[in-house]
Amino acid sequence: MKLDAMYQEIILDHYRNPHHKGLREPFDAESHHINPTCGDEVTLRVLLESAEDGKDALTVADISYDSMGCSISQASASVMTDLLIGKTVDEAMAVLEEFTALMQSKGKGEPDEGVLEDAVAFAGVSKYPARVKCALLAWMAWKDATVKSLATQKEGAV
Amino acid sequence: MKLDAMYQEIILDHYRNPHHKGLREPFDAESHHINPTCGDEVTLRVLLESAEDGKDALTVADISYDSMGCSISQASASVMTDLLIGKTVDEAMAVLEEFTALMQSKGKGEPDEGVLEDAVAFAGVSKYPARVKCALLAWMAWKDATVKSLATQKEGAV
Amino acid sequence: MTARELDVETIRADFPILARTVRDERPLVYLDSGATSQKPRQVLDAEREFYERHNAAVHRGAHQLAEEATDAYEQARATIAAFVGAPADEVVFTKNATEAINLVAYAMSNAATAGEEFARMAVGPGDEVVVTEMEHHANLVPWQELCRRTGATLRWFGVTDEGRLDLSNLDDLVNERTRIVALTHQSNVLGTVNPVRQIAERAHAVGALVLVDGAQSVPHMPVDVTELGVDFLAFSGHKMCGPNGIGVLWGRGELLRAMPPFITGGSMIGTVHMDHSTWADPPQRFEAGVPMAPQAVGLAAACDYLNAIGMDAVAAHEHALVEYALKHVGSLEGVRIVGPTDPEARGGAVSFTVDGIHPHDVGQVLDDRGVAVRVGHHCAWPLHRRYGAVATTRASFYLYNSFADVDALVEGIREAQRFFGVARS
Amino acid sequence: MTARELDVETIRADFPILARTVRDERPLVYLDSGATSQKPRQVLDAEREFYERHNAAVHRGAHQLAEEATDAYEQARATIAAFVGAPADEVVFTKNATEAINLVAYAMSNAATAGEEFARMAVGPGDEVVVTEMEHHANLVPWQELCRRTGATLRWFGVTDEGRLDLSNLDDLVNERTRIVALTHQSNVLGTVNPVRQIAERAHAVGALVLVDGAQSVPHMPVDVTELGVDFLAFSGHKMCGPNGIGVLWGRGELLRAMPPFITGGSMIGTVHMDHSTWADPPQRFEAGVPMAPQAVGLAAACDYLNAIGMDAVAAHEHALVEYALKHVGSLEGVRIVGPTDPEARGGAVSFTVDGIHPHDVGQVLDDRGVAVRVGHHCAWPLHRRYGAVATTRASFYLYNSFADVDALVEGIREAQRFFGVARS
Ligand SMILES: Cc1ncc(COP(=O)(O)O)c(C=O)c1O
Ligand SMILES: Cc1ncc(COP(=O)(O)O)c(C=O)c1O
Repeated sequence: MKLDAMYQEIILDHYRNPHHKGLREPFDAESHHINPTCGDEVTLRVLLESAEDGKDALTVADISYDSMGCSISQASASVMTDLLIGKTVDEAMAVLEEFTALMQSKGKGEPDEGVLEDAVAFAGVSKYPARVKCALLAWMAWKDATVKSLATQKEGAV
Repeated sequence: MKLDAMYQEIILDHYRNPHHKGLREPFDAESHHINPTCGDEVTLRVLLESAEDGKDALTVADISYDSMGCSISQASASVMTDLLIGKTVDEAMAVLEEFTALMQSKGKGEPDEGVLEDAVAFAGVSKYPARVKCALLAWMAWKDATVKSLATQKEGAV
Repeated sequence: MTARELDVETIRADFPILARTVRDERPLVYLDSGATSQKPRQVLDAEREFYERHNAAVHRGAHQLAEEATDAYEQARATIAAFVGAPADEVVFTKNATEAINLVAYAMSNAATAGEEFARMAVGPGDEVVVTEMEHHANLVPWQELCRRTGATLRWFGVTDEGRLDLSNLDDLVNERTRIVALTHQSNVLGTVNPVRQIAERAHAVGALVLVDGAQSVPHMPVDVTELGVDFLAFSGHKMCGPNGIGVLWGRGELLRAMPPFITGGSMIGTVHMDHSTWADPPQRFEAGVPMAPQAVGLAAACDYLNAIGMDAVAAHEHALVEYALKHVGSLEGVRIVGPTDPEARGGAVSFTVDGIHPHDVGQVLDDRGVAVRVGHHCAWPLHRRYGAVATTRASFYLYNSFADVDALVEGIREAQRFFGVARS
Repeated sequence: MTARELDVETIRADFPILARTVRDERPLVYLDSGATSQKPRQVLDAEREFYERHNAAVHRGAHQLAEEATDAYEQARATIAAFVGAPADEVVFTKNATEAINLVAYAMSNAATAGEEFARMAVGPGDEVVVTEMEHHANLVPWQELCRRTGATLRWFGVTDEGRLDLSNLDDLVNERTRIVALTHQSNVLGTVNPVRQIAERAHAVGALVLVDGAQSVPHMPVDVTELGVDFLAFSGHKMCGPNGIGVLWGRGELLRAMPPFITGGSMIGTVHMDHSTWADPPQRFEAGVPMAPQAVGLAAACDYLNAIGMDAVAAHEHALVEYALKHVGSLEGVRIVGPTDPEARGGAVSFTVDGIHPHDVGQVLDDRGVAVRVGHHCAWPLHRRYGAVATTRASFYLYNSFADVDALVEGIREAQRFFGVARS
């Protein structure tokens, strides 16, 4: 049965025990995304911080979220926070890109496990176009919130 | 060839030498009808008169018209005036009904030559739905104008 | 009811797609007819025959093909009109039920600037439009937008916990300010069949119009516009064994004549000058452009197909299926039916939630077993909010479904519970 | 031009209807493609295959059929978009070109009440909308109605005696008050191909939008939206070997995003509450309800079919036919061509009058001989008035027509002249 290919143990684990869930302070920016076909929602906050050395590179200091949705969307949010927290924004954006490409690969992607780590488990989901949106929901919300946060940081910098 | 069945000599004669054509005074009511698919037009006037004996029966004293259109619509107007002028309104309405039925018969009507006279020549036209409107244009205008005239007569009578 | 029992096997043989397999060669169990129905060979043949023998632009030519095409189109109109007990010239073809409803809503806002002749249909500030909380977005959003364009006020009936329309405030909601009441005949989520007549009587008593969304009723039960006692009925071809791309608006002749046009262009005009135009009579007034004649012919073939089986028989068959489904799905532990659990005045849509499993995941397990259902809010988002559900899983039935299909559904739900570890046993 | 010559016999074999006979077993000579084209087997097969294998409601399900249907629909969008050089997400499906044009006109009037976000598209008193005297009613009446709804003013380009657009007052007509210029790419009566780029440049210089009616150009010549330099392009599937019931609006992405919806309902929403809704992004924002997915698939097959032949080759073939027709029809005594007699910048519609014979009667004689033409004002009534003709007879060509078809037309006209006794000899 194909179900196991989609619902890998890793996904079910994150679904049952999501990491970093719950909205936290402090944060720079928040975004709220909805999947209009099923009504699933996520509210997501990001906190960016300048690296210790005071140079330009910003780091993803925290991602917190509240969400309602299916196993795929919940697990994907959880895996994402594990992956992105602690990375620089540039590194995180690169991961987002890699994950997006995997999800749009219609089951034909060859995920880079070095970059995606646990997120490679979602490879099977990419065969189900209707579920790709679920897997991407939190990622899109993160991108959105990060872009907002960067915009604020810039303003602040001026 | 089927053309002859549609364009009977009688029709072509009326088309080339239409009877009662041209707008005349006096008249009780006028109507203007257009065939929206081809732009053909007719302006038609009727004059109704009380019968000599002063009783209720109204007579079609005159029908005059100006028109632009194809052979079928022109011939049909001409034949109609021949048929209806001089009849009582009730008789004329009966002829209209017979003619309408013939035109809607899709080539299967058995026209009553006693009632329709020259108008039986249009039997062939009823096989061509797109031309039925042409054949009926003047008749519909006559009906319209007559109804208007009757309405005015009634008001006058009150 | 003396309805014949349906010979489901024979019927299924008419639907080529039902013979296919999905996901690793599993036979297809199609339980998504509420979204769109499958099409019998007879319908596809009729449409193809039109294209291959009679295709031409209808109402626009004087050659033989144009005559044949026009004839086929108008014959189709007559057949479809008769299917709902209406005269042919009261039936307008649209692209789907959604357009049919929008047509009425736009005619009402257009009436404001369309001249004296159409003033009767106009609405404005102080006027009210009434819908229900169980509407499909297609019968909700167009009315929200009508109100936005005109300044009228939108009001709505609520629903009871049992999934029925709450009519307790009927007389308050439908009052002298009400211009139109728009409601669904049968809910696409709850399955509920609404007491349209009762509401129409109140509406007419206060001078309001009534539009019924028949997208989920006309395909599934005998519907007669006179018996319904309403003013407008909208439905879609694709949900009743007909082609996509065609919908129907039936309207009382007198009202259609009082309505200004919606979409304008060719074939709906009286005369056209550069600076003004006049309109053809209905139904042409509402059918601008080259119409979907092949689809009309296909939909007429669908009506013939359904008539040959008998709409009474179709309704009885679905009633039996839904009764069986309510019993067997409803009795599963952890499963909650959203909608009446009583099969009376209820059609063949069974929506439910499964404790601890998101509908997407339920749907995925079912799909993996070849059982096609719909998951989500089914274009009835406010209704889902009302019942505290983000989404539901919906099985919907049609004449080609069997009791075995329901068994497959029940088995699939159990499997989902096992897979996600929420089953007791 | 290095276009291959078309192998008309091979092409004709793809169109089943062209093999039929009409009126007493006469072979069909179909010269009415301007009204609607015939469909090749490949298109009918593609549509049927969708129904028999993949049919489901697109964008609404998570089961395998729904995935396949959605995929087929979006693939079709990409193919059709590429056919006119557009990105897929800038292509909106409508029921026909008429609806596509109405969509833009209604979005502009809806903008008045649709909130700040869409205010940019709004028009009102003092604003001007510009059309031309050669428009099909589909690209005239919707703009009359937009002006009526909003208080804007309609203005128009005239046409020259030769059948070309009169651009002498371009700078006056298109000015700072102009909000949109809507014009046809190729006239369905005159055949004239308009200098769209030149007009678009002026329009854009004064900040006006440009909508092009491509109903008669996209089927007959290579069209690339970037080269055209316009903002919107509307066309119909049924005139380009595709199914009925589907039309296309291409619009620049930025503009589509700035437009409020037209028809509202399911699948075009962001969120829905009882008292308000928000919208999906384009193209979904403009595709309410279950769409005509099978027709989209059929239209994509039509694009593939035309691409395989090559639109350059199609255009060259029609150019040759029209040149031949202008020469042979135009030289008949008593026949007047309405439209340019010069084949340059001119497509394959040849309209004419015959002295002493009404177009209906000309058409009847032709029909009697199996030659299908259109008679009337061809939904361009003001244009006919301009040329002092109540109606004309129109022959229009497509890739499946041959020189022999033109000969049959010429012979038919002669026969009409003989029959009605207006021939000299
Ligand atoms: C130039 C032109 N524009 C618009 C249309 C309208 O197309 P449709 O009727 O398919 O909407 C037509 C054809 O009828 C046309 O020839
Ligand atoms: C109750 C109801 N109304 C309206 C519609 C809209 O139908 P369509 O999408 O065919 O316009 C649907 C189906 O989607 C429906 O179920």
